[in-house]
Amino acid sequence: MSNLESFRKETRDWLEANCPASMRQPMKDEKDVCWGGKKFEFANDDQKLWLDRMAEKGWTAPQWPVEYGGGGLSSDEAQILKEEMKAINARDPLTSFGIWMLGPALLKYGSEEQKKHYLPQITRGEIRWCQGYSEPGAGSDLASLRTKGVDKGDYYEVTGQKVWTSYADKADWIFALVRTEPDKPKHEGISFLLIDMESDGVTTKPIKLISGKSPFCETFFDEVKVPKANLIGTAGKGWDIAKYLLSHERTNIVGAGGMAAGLNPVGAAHKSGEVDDKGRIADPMLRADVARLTIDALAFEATMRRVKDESDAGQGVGARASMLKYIGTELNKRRHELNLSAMGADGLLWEGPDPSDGGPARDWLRSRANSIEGGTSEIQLNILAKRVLNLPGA
Amino acid sequence: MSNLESFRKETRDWLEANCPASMRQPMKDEKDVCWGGKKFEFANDDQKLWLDRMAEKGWTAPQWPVEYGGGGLSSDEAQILKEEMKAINARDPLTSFGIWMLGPALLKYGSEEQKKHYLPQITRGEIRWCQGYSEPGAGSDLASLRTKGVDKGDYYEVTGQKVWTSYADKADWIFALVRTEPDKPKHEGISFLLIDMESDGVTTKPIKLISGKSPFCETFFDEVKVPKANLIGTAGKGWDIAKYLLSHERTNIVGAGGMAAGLNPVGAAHKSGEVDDKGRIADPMLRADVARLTIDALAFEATMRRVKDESDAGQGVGARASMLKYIGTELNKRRHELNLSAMGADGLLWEGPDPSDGGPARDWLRSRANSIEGGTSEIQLNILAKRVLNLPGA
Amino acid sequence: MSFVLTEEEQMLRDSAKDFLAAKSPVSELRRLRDEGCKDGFRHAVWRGMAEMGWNGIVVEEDFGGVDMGFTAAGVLLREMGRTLAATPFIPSAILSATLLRLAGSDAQKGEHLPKIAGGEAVYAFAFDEKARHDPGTIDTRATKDGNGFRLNGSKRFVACGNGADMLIVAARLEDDSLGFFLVDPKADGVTKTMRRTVDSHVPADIDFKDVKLDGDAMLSGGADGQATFDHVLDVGRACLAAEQLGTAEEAFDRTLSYLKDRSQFGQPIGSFQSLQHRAAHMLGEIELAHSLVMKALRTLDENPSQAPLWIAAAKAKATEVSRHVTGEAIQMHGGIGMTDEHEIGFFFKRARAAGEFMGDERFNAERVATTTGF
Amino acid sequence: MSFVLTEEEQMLRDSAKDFLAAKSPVSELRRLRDEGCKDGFRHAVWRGMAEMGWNGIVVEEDFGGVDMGFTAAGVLLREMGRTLAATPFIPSAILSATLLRLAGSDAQKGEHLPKIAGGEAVYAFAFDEKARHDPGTIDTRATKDGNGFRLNGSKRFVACGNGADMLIVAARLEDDSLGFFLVDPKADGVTKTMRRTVDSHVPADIDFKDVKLDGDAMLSGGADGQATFDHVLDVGRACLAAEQLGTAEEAFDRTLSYLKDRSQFGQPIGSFQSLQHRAAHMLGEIELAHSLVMKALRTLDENPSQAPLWIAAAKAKATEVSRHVTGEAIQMHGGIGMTDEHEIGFFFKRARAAGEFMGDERFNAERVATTTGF
Repeated sequence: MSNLESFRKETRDWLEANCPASMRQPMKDEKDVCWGGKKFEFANDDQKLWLDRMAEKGWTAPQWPVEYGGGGLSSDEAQILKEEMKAINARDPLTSFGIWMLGPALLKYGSEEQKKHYLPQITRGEIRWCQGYSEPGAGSDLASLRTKGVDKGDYYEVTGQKVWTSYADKADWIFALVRTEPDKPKHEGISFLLIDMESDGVTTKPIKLISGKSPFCETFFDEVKVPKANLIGTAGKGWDIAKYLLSHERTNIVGAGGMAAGLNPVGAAHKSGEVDDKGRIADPMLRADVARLTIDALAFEATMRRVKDESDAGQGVGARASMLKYIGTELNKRRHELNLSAMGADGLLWEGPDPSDGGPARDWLRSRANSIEGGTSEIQLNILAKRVLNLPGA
Repeated sequence: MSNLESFRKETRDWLEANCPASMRQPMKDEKDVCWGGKKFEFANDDQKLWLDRMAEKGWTAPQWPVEYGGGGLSSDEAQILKEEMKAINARDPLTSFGIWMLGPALLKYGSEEQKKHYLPQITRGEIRWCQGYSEPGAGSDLASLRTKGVDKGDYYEVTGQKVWTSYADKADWIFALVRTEPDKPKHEGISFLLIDMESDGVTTKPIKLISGKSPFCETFFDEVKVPKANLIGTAGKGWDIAKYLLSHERTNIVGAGGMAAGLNPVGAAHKSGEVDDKGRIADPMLRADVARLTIDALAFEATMRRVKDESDAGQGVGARASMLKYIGTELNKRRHELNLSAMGADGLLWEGPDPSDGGPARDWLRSRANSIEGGTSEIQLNILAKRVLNLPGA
Repeated sequence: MSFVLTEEEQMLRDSAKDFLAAKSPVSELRRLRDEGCKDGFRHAVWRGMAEMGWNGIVVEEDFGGVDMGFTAAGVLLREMGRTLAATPFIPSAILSATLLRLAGSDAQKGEHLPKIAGGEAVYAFAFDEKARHDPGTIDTRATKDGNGFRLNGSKRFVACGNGADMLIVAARLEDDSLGFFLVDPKADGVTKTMRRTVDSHVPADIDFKDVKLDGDAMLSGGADGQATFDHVLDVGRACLAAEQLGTAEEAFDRTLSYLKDRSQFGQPIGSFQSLQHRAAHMLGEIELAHSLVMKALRTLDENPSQAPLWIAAAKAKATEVSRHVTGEAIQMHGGIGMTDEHEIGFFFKRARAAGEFMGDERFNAERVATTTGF
Repeated sequence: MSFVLTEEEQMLRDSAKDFLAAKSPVSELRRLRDEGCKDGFRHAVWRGMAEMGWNGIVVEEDFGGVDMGFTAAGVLLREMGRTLAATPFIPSAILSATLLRLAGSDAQKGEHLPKIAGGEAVYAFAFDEKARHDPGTIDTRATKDGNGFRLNGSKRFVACGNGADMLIVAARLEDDSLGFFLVDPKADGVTKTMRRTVDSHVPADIDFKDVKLDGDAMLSGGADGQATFDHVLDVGRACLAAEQLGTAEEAFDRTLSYLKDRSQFGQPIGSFQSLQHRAAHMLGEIELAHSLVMKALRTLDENPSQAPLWIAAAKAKATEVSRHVTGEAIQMHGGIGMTDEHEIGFFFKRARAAGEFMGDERFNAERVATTTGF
């Protein structure tokens, strides 16, 4: 038996023995997602047990080094773990911005001491993180941020406002970009700081979207004291870390776009009874538009696969994340438009007796943000024009 | 009887008495178009007779002043003349770049002597003119032209190359933009010169397009002597005249786009037998595309009418010519695409036993130039963004 | 036929602008929504519109109207589209009034039209029975019962159906022809289910179970029911297209302002050429929709037999353009446009909903094809 | 299934690039056109391709082929699409070879496949009978006549039909099933009408009037004629989509170069953001088409029963994208792109014609809908 085969067997046995039965059921609602953190209320004991057991193995962050609370797995082993978890429908033990956003930055830019301190808290789900990049007025021009951190010797005094800080009201700490050297050019002079949300002077306010309630908040800093020990990397070099993290975020939004592939205007047409006796969408023009959408959806699916294959083989175009983000989010918007068209007025419902009423319209509205968040479509096109096509600057 | 009513009656009587019967037939081919000029061979005596009689009345340029060979008609009278000619299917007695391009520029910018000299030659169809603006490499950036006219005292010595000079091989004279003051900024230092095509050093070469033969030529000037008397307006101020004339050209291309409204993909589908038993286009997706084209064609037709009504009432948006040019030419390209699709492989024929073989494909190819000539679609969008929407410069 | 507004129509437009800015700006729609208003409109605004004479814009003077025609109605709706005024104007003052005018007996007109024109009562026209507009499907039945009728069937998404004082219901008679019945929404057997839609409007699904109607409940002054129905819907589509045009225009104007005001990378975002070209393209699309809307309304006034083609084209184009422009508006506003706090999202929502009502772009493009003969 | 080319396929691509650059650049198509070539291809180039082993790319080794599969064929076609190589490759080496392979008896394979693979003879497959591709309409009839057949009917726009040495004709038998017949174009009763199309290809309309055929003219080794026909067309579509992809890619590359080289208003036109965004959008569209083409070809090689959906999607998308990109290429080249002297117009023309052959974007989108079940 090869090493990988024996790893698969051991993993399977361990999961079988340790994953509680209730954690092998599909999630029913938002509460079933385990975010961890100090304020988190576990939905039940199994949810906590499952987190603790997985964290113990380091498998909440399977590929992170063991010394920082990770599993130390190779990429092949991590893939096997994923497959075996999927085979028994095991839930993710922990959903965490700490793992998929802050962690990679800490691993790359953090000091040994910082890694030792923060990473295990993340893998054990003890500290919940949120992200503080964007500011009102900054938008796509992220580097124009104005939240300032005044050097006060052993700490920075941080004052300003962040926006689009997801779950800031539920997070324990925030990783934030702060302008610490105001006289430098705009991409310099920015530092990457870790800030305790319980510090004096931090407040949050939820943001309501056109689609309704959202996890987004505004976060305000009023003369917040941040110890210099909480600076990651070099002072004034936070922009490099931000760029590194943004590529992670972009990839994630592409994934979100892909998820909506389950959304099917054909199904909507069937549900609204708008099909002919052969099961075809009765409106020939809607059918044509859905056919064209289907072709692009198939093409996108194939492109995701191809990009992966090429990437594994060290081939392919650059700035793939920008390309996939642009195509995937624009496709997703079209999909939602057609879904509503297939539903007719039923798709316009905002709320109603049926709990699912309003869902399609709110999802449609939410989809519009896909081509804005994580870098607008326009920014992605700029990136492709410059980095892939090498077109000259204006 | 009002003045206009009596004018209508007189006009009707005169046309009845003077328009030869053969000039009331639809034109059969290119030869039936009367261009005039020294090299022109009249298709028959009636063509010449009709030109001479109309020129005698000044009705080849009905609204020009009588002293320059025009008809001196008011705009209402000119409209009546047009209607009465249409009522008996009278052919245009003269098709002339002199009338619809050079004439307006001469009337506005020419000296009294120049008007007296050139305009009557134009209205009588004695001199055929062509236009010399564009140069290889200049393109949309027309003012970057390099044909130079060196000041030699009482004449300019002109050397350079013009492109897209329609019918230059058949014209007697050319009106051309020439850089006479090379040290001035690019929009200054350009002069508007009239040049005899029989001058030493002028040669032409026809341009073949992707659609086949074309009226366009390249025109070369090699140390051509152009008397200063042939300068229109002020030396170095030719760009103003050019801008004035370009708006005329733009309007004309819109008209050309409108002409293709006769082109009907529905008819093509019927001809190729691709209709169902109810006479509907059988391919539902093609039918959908044609329906959407039809809506935009109706909208364009209504917009042409609305712009005219608003213009008469002194209302409406500015830069109308740019808007209509952009919309009309892009619509025309779509129309030709759908026409070919409705024809299937028949639409691909380049030549064949039937004289009409190749027509649809060549027209389709020719339509692609509509959104390039007379200012590209991109230039029109720039103009709209700046002049109508008042968006700021980059 | 002139594409230019008459002096009278221009005055009407100017007074509409003033009234709506004062009484029914976009913030008013937000208030209606946040208050959970069940009627979907503000009665005070509706009465104010009646005082301006708007509610009788297509009602004869004999019945209390000003009878200015559909182009004038479109002038009002274009301004209402700009402020997203949620009112019973189309259901009551356009659809119900036109239906009564065409199909009502003198007595019925005398009773009901002055109420509509005077804003005393709100009328709603109940016709759709499916989630997608399909005027060919009317299965609601009115069967003879003594001197009167029994009404059975279900209507869906009746515009202003929750707040209406009186319903006019399209139903099939025993010979399968179409009839129109005045029904009190409080009558026995009428069940309303309030629906809140994405645009903060409040239509209703309405069931009719053995509803007993008097003999004079049926509109009895008109000719062919189907022809009347087709025409009334077309009138509604032309007017709604005018409202959609106004919505597109206002969203576009607001976006243009934003493009000029908002800076990124040290310059106004309106200086970026790709946004400039998209804005210029939108200008052209709005101009096309504008022309079709004007043509449809004028033709309805001056040469109604030629109107169906132009109305179908206008509703299709206004739907497409208003959805496109409001979608671009959201995108160009960026993150701020996604927040409920900003008003631009209301335009995007309304464009979607108005596009669906009485047939979307595809439904009307299909009619263009059929009417043109292919 | 891997989206990455094997080492063997990469080598094939590299040698194809070299060969085509030397022997069949775009200027060669211009020469063929200007010479008025009646075959529509250069025999020397065709023989060269045979020597490279290309003509037997999907022919078994027993019959003189190299049998590398459809993905490999697609690799060649993508490069041919880049240089607009006008050859009988699809008609002869793909359609006819696949048809013989599937439906030919051992004797027929032994006789004909080596000729195809060796480039000794050019075969054409005659199937369409209307100007628009419609594989459901085959009215050409083969009726029994003694031990042989009589063939009657008309085929339209047979690719390479004018230059072919041998035809394979799809015809209905007396029981309405489909059969395939080897027909010598010089036989009595066969009338060819040469057609020149906009892309400088030379198909032919071919009439068959009481053409007498031997009994062994019918391909007799295969199973169901309809299934064979459907599959052969799908093979052709997948391969043609690869060619269309290459055409789009090359037109795009040339346009990018032009955007970098050409200056207007004192700067390269590629620095204008609206052109940059349109170019970046095209990049994405080409990548999408690329993925579908690879997926269709690999699926054809590895899991053919799943291929029809992917092939329909690939042909639809490659048609749409190649037409869009070559149209943008003309526009971005401006006036120079409209001249016959410049090569970019050849790409625009070929994209149009290739898009039509074996079903355009709409035909294949319809098949995607049907195959997907809506």
